Amino acid sequence: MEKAILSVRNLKTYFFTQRGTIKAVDGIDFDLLPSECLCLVGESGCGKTVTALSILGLIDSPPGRIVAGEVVYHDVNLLKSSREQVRQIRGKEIAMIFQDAQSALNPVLTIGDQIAEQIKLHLKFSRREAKERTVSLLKEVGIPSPAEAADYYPHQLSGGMKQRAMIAMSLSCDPQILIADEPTTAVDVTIKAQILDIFRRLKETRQMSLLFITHELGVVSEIGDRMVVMYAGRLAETATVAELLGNPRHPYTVGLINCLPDMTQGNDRLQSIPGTVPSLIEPTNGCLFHPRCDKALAICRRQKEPSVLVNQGHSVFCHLYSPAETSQPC
Amino acid sequence: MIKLKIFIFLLMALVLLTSSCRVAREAGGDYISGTSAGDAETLNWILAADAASFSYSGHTLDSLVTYDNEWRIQLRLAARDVEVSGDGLVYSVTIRDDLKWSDGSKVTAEDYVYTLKNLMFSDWLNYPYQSDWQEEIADEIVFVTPEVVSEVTFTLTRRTVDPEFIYTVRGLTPYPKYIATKYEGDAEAFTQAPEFNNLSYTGNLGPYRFVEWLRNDKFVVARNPEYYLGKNTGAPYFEKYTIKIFGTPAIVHAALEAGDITATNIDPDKVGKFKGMEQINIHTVPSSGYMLLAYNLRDNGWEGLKHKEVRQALSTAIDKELMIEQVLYGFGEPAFSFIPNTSPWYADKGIAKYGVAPLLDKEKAKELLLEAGYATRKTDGSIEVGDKEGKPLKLTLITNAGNDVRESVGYLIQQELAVIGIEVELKFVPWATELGKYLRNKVPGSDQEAAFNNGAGAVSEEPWDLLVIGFGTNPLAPSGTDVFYTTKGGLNFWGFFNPRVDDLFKRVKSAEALDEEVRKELYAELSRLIAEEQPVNFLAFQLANAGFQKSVQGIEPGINMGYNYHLWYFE
Amino acid sequence: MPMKKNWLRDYIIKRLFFALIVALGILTVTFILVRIGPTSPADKYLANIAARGQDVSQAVAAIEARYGLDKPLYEQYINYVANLGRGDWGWSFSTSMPVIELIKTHWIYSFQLIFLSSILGALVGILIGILSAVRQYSKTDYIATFFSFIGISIPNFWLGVMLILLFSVKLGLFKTYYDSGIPIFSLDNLRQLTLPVITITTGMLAGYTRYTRSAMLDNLRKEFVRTARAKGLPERTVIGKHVFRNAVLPLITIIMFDLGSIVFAGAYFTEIVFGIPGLGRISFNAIFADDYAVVVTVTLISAFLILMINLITDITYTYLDPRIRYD
Amino acid sequence: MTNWLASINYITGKVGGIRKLILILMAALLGVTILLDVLVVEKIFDPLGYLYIALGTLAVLYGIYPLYTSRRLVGYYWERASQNRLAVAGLAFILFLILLALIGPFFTTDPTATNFEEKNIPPLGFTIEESVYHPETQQSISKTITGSGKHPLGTDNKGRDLLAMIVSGARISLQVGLLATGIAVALGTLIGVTSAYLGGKIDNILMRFTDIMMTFPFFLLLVFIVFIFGPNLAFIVLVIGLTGWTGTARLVRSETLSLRTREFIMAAKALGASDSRIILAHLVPNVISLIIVIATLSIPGVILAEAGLSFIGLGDPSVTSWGMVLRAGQQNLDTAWWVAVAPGVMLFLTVLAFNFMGDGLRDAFDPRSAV
Amino acid sequence: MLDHKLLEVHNLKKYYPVTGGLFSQHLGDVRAVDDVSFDIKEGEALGLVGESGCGKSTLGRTILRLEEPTEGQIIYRKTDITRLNQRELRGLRQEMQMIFQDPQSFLDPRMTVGQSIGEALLIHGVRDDKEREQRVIEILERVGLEGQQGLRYPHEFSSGQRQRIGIGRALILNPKLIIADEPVSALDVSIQAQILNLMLDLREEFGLTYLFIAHDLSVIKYVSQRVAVMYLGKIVELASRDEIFQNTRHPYTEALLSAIPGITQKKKTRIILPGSVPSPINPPAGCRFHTRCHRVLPLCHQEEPNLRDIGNEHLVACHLYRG
Repeated sequence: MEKAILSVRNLKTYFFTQRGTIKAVDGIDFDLLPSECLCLVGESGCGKTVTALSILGLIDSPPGRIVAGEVVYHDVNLLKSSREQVRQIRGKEIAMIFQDAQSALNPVLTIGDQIAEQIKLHLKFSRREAKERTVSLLKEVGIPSPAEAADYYPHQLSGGMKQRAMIAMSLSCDPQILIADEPTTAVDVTIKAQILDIFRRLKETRQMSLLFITHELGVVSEIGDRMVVMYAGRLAETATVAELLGNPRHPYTVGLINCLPDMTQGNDRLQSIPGTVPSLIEPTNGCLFHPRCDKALAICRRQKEPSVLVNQGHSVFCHLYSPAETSQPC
Repeated sequence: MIKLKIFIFLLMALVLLTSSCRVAREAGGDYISGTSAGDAETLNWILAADAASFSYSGHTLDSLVTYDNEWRIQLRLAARDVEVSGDGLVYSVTIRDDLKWSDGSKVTAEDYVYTLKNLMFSDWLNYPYQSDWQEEIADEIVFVTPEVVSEVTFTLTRRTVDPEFIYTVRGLTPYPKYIATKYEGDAEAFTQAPEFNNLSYTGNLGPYRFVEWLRNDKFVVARNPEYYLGKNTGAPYFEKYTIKIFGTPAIVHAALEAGDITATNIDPDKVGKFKGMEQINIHTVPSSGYMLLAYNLRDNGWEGLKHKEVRQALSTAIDKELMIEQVLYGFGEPAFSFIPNTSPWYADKGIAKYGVAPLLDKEKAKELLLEAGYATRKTDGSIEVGDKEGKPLKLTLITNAGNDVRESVGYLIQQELAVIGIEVELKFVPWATELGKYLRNKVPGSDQEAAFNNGAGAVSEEPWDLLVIGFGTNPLAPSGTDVFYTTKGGLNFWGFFNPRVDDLFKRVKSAEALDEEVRKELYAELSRLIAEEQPVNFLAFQLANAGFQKSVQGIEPGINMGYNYHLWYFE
Repeated sequence: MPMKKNWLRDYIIKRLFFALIVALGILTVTFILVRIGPTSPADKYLANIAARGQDVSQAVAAIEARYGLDKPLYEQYINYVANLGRGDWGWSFSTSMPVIELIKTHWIYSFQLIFLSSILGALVGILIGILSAVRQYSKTDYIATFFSFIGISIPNFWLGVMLILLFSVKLGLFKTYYDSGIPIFSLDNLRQLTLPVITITTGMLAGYTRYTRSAMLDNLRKEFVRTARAKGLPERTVIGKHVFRNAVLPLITIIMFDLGSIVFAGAYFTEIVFGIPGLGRISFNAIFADDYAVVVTVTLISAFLILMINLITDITYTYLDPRIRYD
Repeated sequence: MTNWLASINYITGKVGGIRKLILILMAALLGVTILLDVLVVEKIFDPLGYLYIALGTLAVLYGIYPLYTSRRLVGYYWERASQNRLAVAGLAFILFLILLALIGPFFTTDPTATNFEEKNIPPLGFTIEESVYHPETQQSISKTITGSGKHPLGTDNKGRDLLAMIVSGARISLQVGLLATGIAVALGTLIGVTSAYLGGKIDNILMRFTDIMMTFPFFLLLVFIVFIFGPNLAFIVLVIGLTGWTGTARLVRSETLSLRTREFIMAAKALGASDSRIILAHLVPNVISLIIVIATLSIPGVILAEAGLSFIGLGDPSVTSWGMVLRAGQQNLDTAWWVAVAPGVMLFLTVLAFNFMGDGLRDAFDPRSAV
Repeated sequence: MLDHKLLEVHNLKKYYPVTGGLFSQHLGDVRAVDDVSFDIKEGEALGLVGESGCGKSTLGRTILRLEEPTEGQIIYRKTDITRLNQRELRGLRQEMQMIFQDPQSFLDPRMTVGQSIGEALLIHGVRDDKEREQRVIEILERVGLEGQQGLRYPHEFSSGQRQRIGIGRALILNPKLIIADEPVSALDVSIQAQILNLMLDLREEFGLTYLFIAHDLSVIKYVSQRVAVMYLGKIVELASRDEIFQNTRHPYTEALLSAIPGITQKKKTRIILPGSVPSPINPPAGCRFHTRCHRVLPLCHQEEPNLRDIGNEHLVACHLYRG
């Protein structure tokens, strides 16, 4: 197996609030390989965005804090590095795209300013050079008349254009890793197609690793190489996209796939996962999914789920696949 | 038309002169006088009606004559004192011959006569004190007649005798005719005349020259090197003289303590503190201001007040010495007459001294009320005060808000009268309200213009019973006070009508009173009569405390302490 | 985009038009208040005449001519507006000068005070506010918050007196009064303005600290800040360029709004306490002299000043905020 | 389960049920007192009394009764607010002040009762020197005055008990603060909600008028009006109320505008709710948290405004307010410092307490701080 | 029953005036809904699909007269509701209800959910507390909550539960027509399925007619019998579900369909529309879609196509199918 460009090990990010500790990310591990697209999948509140922010040290503190784990990038544990070191990596080596371009762009600065700022900072370009690069980046992401667009303020651009500008910004220093946090969620269907198209082209033209966060399995199947499914701050299942979608093991993953209204099938009742996502404050000892799981075992209630390697590169975090466990319905 | 003759003798206000020869001194230093009182209203003295305005212009413009602490004549612009003819009708004034206007032209008798005839007596300018220069002949009001005699001499001829008219004459100040003619007949132009509003005409007529007047902040004059009294002495000795206005007394006092100002008046309760200070001198001097408690004798006052005995009873119940001790911290003397005890005309022989022992007796007061029918004797022998129906008495006392001393006096009277069973309700009203709603009166239903005395049937808009107010009497000419006590007196707002008083005041202003002994006797008679009638309860003459930095020299403490202020100097 | 220029011009004309309406409204409100007052300015004038011992009956005619009391109400109103428009603001009988002259000599004293305090208050307040927001929930924040609460709560008329007692009388560091003899543009003047400026600034500064803090916090929680950080920008740039740029716009409005309510009132008290001969003091003395013309004028001037400031703020704001500029 | 009945009743469309009862009771009370006032010579209430009744009715209808019916919601906010210790301290002080104002007068002497024998007594534990002049001897005689338990806070230069004056001042300040703020906030809410809900021309006119009122510096306008109409406590309260609503109107308007676009308003419309129902049952209860915060934070300004008026001599001379005592004390700061210090400190603490509480409430109501 | 039309919409327009300039003059209109006609049969579910800003929500609200229509007729059971006054309208409200999109916003945060649901009954004259309470409990239980939960406030529920409450509130008046405005788009996938199932169940149980508004064709497909596609204020295609999905005609619908990322289907060539939706203030002349259309004809620039039946009750507004 290739050596990971970024490894996350036992990452725990908690939020300490007056109501109690929210274990937003509670001990997850994954590797991002060079030039691959790893998708982080889960429902809202499952901790995927927090994971991304934790990698870049962008967790608001207080109330959040990374309480344990490592994030190793090129043999450097980012969580142990100085603020300054991490800052040098942000934007330059690891760039990030946010879900809602509308609010992720500074409304009082022009698009060009916001892109050039980073270029000047990290690549030490002059004003002119930075401007030129900005224009070429905007062109690359498909913004028409890029030179003019650079002088626009965010609100003068449509949602799709803003998202493109965001992408251009993240690409500006040729990062090794691009973290994209639900870049297609807040846009319309036709725009979503445009954005996905850009990502597909980027994958082909640039040698960079992509950590793609989304809740849509459809998008994952379009763009992902490998995927990690998260549930309530923990891992549920990880495998290549084809393997996982074709052969899901974890009851949650199975449920997730089943409850998608499928275009090709008939109009039967949708399958759904009963219940709701549990509170992350003081969760139970056992598997967090067990209250909604139709295959739950007695042990699920008591004991944290184990990691089971069910196939080459396919791990599932579920008691069902634990060889040690005797199956008994709960 | 009657004027309100409220003279307030502020210490700093008097700009007067002496011709005594002193060693010439080096002039130097800035003299800063602090005050928390109001600012002047105008420097154009003919339009002024407030003490501060006279004081401001007085720094640059002397009057004919002034008085020292013993009321002795001190010549200023006059070459000699005003001469009165034997029949008391012709007043002859001779001014100095070295007086100059700012353009270098001489000040002449013509200027004075012009000022009198064309300005003060004119009907377009509406000089507030016109009545001082008028006499009544066959029910007609006419002005006295001024006449130029020579370049430096002019006469004023009356047709009736007024022995105290001479004091009015002595205070006369001139306007330059050559400037005033430009504005003659146009009141608005005169009011706004730049020469008069920045005193640029005063030449060598005063110890200082006008520099600057920043409203509500400061009035600044600078040493006048050509001052006619400074020829030999080099006076005045301050380079600059500033009157600085402060927002609150606390800050003025702080400024004196910090040495930021040279002098100010000190409130009675703070004198003790300043006396302990190394760098400060305090001079305690008499003043001619006094406080009184007026009784409303008009129809909207408590009907009991119309009885002399009741008024006497109330006055008997109020302890004046206690008031002086508690409110004025001892800085005052009990008053029993409208003539201040510093006046040459003051005589207290035979005056009923209400409010001090033996005429201070709360039980006696009750008995007086019982006699008048405003009390009943209870079975245990005690007397309960009440109205005719036996209900408890409740009187309303008015005074102007914001005057702490008067408010305190009000409270003290409330306290004192409570002892004899009269409840006093205090009302502190703004000065303008006091004037408009309580003092001015008219006959109800008539189309009279409200005035301070509209005759017997007139009443004020708002009812009142007692009123605390402060007056000043000119100690040299108490006859001016007739406006308060005579039937036709224009300021007789409390409605005191007594033919004997009318008669006596008439006699004081007649030829008979030219004889000072006679006049003194008449005043004594008047004092006794008014004290007996008690239309008002005179409370106290106040003592003023002037605080100076020790470095100021040449001060002669006394009632007219400022008369020689141009000779004061810094150590 | 070609519409932009026209649009901005239109906007400014529109604002001016509204300002004109508001100005007329101000005049109308004062006119009505004066008219329905229990004592009309004429009455007060007459009371003054009477208090000085002058003949009231003679003055009545002059008063009627001045205020046109015999004319119908609308004519009086037109008269009132026209007089003010012509600069004829009446005659101040308590100071014997035209009100406009009075204002001309005294405005500078108020202005210097308000100017210095506003600048100082805004600068320091914003600085502390930023610090407080950036270090939210730190000791700095708690101390700044606590002191700003104290600052807001101290009555400034009281504070002024206390400062004089402490610094001028007890310590002798400053003069006890404001010396108007010192030229306005001199160091000595700055020195003697220290205590008055502190007096006004305390409350204001505290207010600005709070506003800035919350405006900064509002923006610190926004996503674009996270974007800026994700770009690897140094914290200084993130705060100074990204957060503050956004926070400053609403702040301008609040600061300008405060100028009317807090600073003017603060200056009013401070001038009285320190004896600074500004408009507040003029008005204060006029109240006691019942000098109507001055009281009305000072109120009007401050209202019009605020109107101007609002107008300028509005236009500046429009220019500064691209969201409005290109909308 | 049955205890929802009450809570469902609360949303009765037009004023009904218990609310109607309250309204009728209050109106009856008002009517009876007015009748009595007209028929009987002695007045039962001064103008402030009527304000109390009117505002009390509003407070009960829109404050206390809804609070009572939604106890659980109140409990939720209380839990959040009570975590702010300064806010709780502020609340405690305000409660103390209210208690002081309500029952204090029974334990203190008459604040207007003078006694010159006992003037200038310093607070307990302090000693001052005072001297009295004797004109005959021209000497001053000093005596030492020591604070006593009879006047724990000392007396002023007329021998009035400072503690009694502070208690009376607390009453005045609270009255002014609560009543004037009540009027201002009620008026501001009415104007703000109306303006936002009706929109169009009415909105335009109301907002232009608000602009005009806002352009006047609040305090100067106050001075101006009081100067014209004369100082009288009830009038001052009314004027502060009638001029101080602009900020509230603005804030309430913008809040209402944003509420209007919220789907629950649309939902109520879809259910067939009338305009008045939407305003009364949905808009007003939803802006009420904002209004409570505005009101709490306005009170200090109002209290300071009244004190400021008194300080410059435009206060009602017939009542003993803190501003009045402060002004009097100011004159004698160098001889009787305590007279100015006590009301100054009380004023400061009161304003501070309301600010603390307002801030705490704002945080508690702020949805962003919900985490 | 089958062909009985419950609701007919004829030439409905909803314009929002845009003002500006010196004297706030009328500069133009946002043509949110521009000449839309369709009908819904009783018991049917009509899906309305389109991108944000296409006017689908406005259409839904205008039908209920939550927005006043600018022009056109809305005929509900032979009554033209555009002519009703407020009082008459209130009577009709019982029959037509709405389900809203944003679970954070469609419940009054100051009311318990019991109050929110009960309010409808109260408005429509159910004055008896017991009865109201009973019905609120019933409906809560029907949408999958406990009656006891009626005492709670919205902030105590999850998004999915709130959407159940929203459905309950709409159903308590026993309406005939439900307009569901993107009821699941703010929900997570697993919750989405629950809510969709619930809505389907309720339709059968209560005999409801749905106008189901969504931007997601996969959801539409699942719940509706007929589908209307809107673009820039107009309906561009309207047909039965099977027609729409299997016999797609309008290029825009084609693009929408191709844009849906599915997980099991093979990677197909995707139609990627260039640019974004033009402003509804100045819609393009001719066919409104021509600026982005991949099959544009010269005619499209000039002439606006009408919605025409091309057979099989398949209506399409496109020059490609001029017959």
